[in-house]
Amino acid sequence: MKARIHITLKNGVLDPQGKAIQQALAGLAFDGVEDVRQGKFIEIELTESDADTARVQVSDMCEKLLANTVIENYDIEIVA
Amino acid sequence: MKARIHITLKNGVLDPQGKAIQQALAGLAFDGVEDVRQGKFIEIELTESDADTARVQVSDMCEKLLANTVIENYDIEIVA
Amino acid sequence: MPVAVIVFPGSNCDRDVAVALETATGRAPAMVWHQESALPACDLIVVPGGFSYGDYLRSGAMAAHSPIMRAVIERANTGTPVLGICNGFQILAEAGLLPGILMRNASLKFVCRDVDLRVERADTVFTGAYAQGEILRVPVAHHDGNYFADAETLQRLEDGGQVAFRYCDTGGNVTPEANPNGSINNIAGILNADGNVLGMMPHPERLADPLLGGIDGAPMFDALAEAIAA
Amino acid sequence: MSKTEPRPDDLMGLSDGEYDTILDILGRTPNFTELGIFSVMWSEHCSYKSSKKWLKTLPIDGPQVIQGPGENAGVVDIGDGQAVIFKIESHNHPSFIEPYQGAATGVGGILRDVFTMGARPVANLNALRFGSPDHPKTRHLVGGVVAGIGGYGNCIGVPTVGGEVNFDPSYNGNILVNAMTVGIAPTDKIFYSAAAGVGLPVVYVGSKTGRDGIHGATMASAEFADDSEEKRPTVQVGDPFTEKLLLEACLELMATDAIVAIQDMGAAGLTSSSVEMASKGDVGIALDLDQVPRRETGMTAYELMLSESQERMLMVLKPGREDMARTIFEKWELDFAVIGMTNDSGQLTLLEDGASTADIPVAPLVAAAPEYDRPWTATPPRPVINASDVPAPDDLGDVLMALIGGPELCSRRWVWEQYDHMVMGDTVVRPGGDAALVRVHGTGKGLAMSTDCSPRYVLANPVEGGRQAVAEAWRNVTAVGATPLAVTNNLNFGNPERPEIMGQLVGAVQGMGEACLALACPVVSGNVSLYNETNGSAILPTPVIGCVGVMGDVAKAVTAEFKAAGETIFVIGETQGWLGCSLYQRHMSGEATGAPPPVDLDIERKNGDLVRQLIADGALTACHDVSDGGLAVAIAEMAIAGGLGAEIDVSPVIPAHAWAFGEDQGRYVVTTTGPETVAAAAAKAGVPARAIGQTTAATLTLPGTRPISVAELEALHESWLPDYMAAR
Ligand SMILES: Nc1ncnc2c1ncn2[C@@H]1O[C@H](COP(=O)(O)OP(=O)(O)O)[C@@H](O)[C@H]1O
Ligand SMILES: [Mg+2]
Repeated sequence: MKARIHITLKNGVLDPQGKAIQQALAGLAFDGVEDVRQGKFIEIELTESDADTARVQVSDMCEKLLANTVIENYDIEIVA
Repeated sequence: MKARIHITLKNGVLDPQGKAIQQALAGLAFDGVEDVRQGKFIEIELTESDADTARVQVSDMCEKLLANTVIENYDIEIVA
Repeated sequence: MPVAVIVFPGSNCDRDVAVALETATGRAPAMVWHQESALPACDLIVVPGGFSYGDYLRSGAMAAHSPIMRAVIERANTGTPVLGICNGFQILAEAGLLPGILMRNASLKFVCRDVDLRVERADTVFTGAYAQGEILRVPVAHHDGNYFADAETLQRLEDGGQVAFRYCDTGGNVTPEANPNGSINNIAGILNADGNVLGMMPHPERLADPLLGGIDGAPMFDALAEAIAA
Repeated sequence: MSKTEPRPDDLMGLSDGEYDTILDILGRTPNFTELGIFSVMWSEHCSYKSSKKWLKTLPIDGPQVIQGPGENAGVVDIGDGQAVIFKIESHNHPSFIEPYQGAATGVGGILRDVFTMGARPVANLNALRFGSPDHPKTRHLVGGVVAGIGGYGNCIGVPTVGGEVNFDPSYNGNILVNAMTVGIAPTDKIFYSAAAGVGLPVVYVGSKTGRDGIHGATMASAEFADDSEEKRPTVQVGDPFTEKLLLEACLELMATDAIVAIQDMGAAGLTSSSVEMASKGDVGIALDLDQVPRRETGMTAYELMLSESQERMLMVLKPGREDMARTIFEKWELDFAVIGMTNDSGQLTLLEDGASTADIPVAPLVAAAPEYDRPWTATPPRPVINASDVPAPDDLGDVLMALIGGPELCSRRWVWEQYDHMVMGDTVVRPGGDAALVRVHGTGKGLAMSTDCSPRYVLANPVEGGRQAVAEAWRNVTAVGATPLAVTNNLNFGNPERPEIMGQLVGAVQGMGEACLALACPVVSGNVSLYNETNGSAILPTPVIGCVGVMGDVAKAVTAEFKAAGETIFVIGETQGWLGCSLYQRHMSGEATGAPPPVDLDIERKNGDLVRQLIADGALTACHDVSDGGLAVAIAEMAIAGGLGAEIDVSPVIPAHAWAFGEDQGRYVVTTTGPETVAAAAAKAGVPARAIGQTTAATLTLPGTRPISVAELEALHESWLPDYMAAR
């Protein structure tokens, strides 16, 4: 199975990267950019073949290592 | 409109972050992790209301700034 | 023979390199703000180290699109020597003046220490004061110094003698242990095909003053001073 | 108003008595925003209510002092029209919850404290205390904190040149992250926070305000319980890039004459910055909250006033300079907003939609801040332990190898190689020795700096431990050849409401004060962090001292490593073999017991003055102070750093293990090519100086040991920390 994980900053948490990208886009004359948020995208190849077990495993990984739940949310998608 | 952009390393490009995560997961006794790749996930809020125009705009942003096409691929999704 | 040092928001080795340049040339370089669209008359352009735009997104990516970079690219293409140190190297790579890219260090950690470098090309405007194969001690200080290029590009670089410096041990051997960041082929610095653009991760300006623990970096500035004075 | 009216259910950490005082001050019930303002202003963090009484006893004066405690940082004259500005500050609680961002924003905060006074920061230091290495959280915390400190300092481009790292189980649930910044300013361009004058514009610059870190100041003043993880959203994310822009923009504006007063927004954000400026300037301030730049919608007055969003400053400008200032900040792509005006009302008035949402008299808000004389009990004295009562080892060399290759004394290279310690091009003495030495840019002068504290001594005897912390910092600065000028301090203790903890604080402050006085090294700034406890168990008392000294000619500086074989090694100072409370004793018995080594301040000063004179005279080739682990460890460190050995040929009258590992204070190991000069100078100064041997090529031989390979020692010394961090 494969897990696709999105890790994004919680609402209200400052996103310096997003802010800087937004300013850079403005500098490149891209108008109409209202907000930019940057997160991480992690893809994990798993030997596990049961989707539910895989999901449990991956959320455990997120809690323990991949996401910093103080400031980040994570979202898991399991694909075949 | 909102654009969701995934920026991932091209095949064949070494991914030190992904490799480190894989090792860390193994260290935490997560078995069965065959591969880990880390990419970026960028969300952009646009004033543009036409999806096609927005897509053109955002791919331009990717080419010019958001992705380094020497090593990265990008994928754009436009959502309402 | 003035020198231009490009300053971006977040540059932080601009003053350090200006000091080394002034010591070598006897003249303070012109500090050029990234928002300028034109360069002053100059015979050498230096893109200094630091964290332009916080190194957010990718190191050097945003700076590479600053207004001044169009002018830098133009001058580079007409033969003006351009030296990019650390973040400057990252910027030149992102701007397409040098091939490849600097990725996150293999250790994933910032690394600040002296390293040994082997001079692979002593026949350039930057390295003329060194001997071929000479071993220099110069500090690195970076998080993203892991040089990568695809196989074809790498072949072209090696075949064309575009590798200027490699990380080595004190005996000059190019070993994995001597590689501070995982760079492919221990590459620490590369030249463009014409040899007038050099990007390097180590900081020659940091060991160009005997009080700071070494002067192996000074000959680079002396060579440049001589070249542009001629 | 009436004290019989129902009270709010949540007094936001204020006591009933404190709430009554608020009723008296206002003559009415405070609204939610007002209560929040009182709560943060009267928090331990902002009001120093438990420690103030004792802090007042510290010596703060000296001919060199331009500004002592009370401003954002201390200011000390270094001659030639320049001043050094420095302070240390804790970010303990946030760093435990989120190590990377907690430590990073700690660095950001202390940098602002220094550049808000007009200084360009030139160096950072950090004093770190972690739990036991085998505690499950420790590795993660070490990794995150070090990366966070580096992440911020490296990006903003200020070298991180020194600090300390220690491990002890008492920090398992409560690590310490103390960050210090040293800056330099022209003495005629120092900026203060007093907003003197009415009708002056109050200007907000920097990042926008968000809902981050609300009530951080009160969090920093509360004990941790098991639910501390719930407090997570109060952690802020640092943006060192914006701080770099803010630094450059502020310095650019400071070069003009536009600024009347300036104050960074640190703990308690807009509240404490505006109250402090108004109170010091004896004026009122009216803020129009609608003008505050914000990054989230729907923020309330309470949230705007209490947010601890980072990278922000508040300034009071001369009227008419707003446009010029705006141009500078806009060039640096920073927010700039006129958000209020000073007036003669004496009130802090907040307006929202044109209507007043808070109105508090400034003077009593500050003056009536609680000050407690908390009950305290002195730490009972411990017995003096005789060296002969501490077991001798089977093999001295094995103990040396264990100590030097263990968590307490191993090399901290893994830490400081993650810090850019060379940027700015003036780091003359890098981390790894005693004090770091940073050249004053464009001159031949230098500033030496070090942070120190031995918490196990403070626990054993707070007064002696307080003295020792100052003496060791002073000694480290002396060991490179600099003259110590002044200190900053960070008092990290447990819950002051417990008399025995309060007694530690009282004792430590007393000892610090004595040492500062005797060593002519006054306290010019500091920070107090209390309630460092988890579930009722306190950290070791940790009063960290940051000392800064000046050196006229950095070319004369001496470093710790042996320079060449065949030089004579001297010990300066008396070796009696004090093993009580030593690392050796703890290594042998598992516990540091008994009285700590006494610090004789007169001797300390005499010995240090001699060493400094010898360095100035060019008589020494290497110098290292003797601290944890005693002579054997000091000599081994010098050997490892220089890649050379030593042959020590004394036959001590005291037991060999006490000679090797005793932690007697006031000592230095030095090397010289002119032994007669050193001996004569010492005799003249009345300081014991004993030649104990010679430097050699590659092995170290101490009294009673086999020759030990220095390469082997080095491998042990260098490998513990990287191996520990790589293990899982
Ligand atoms: N957290 C840290 N950051 C930077 N440097 C550090 C840190 N911890 C220790 N060091 C450096 O390592 C060296 C040894 O530290 P320490 O053993 O505390 O010295 P000392 O015993 O002389 O006080 C010093 O140069 C110190 O500045
Ligand atoms: Mg020391």
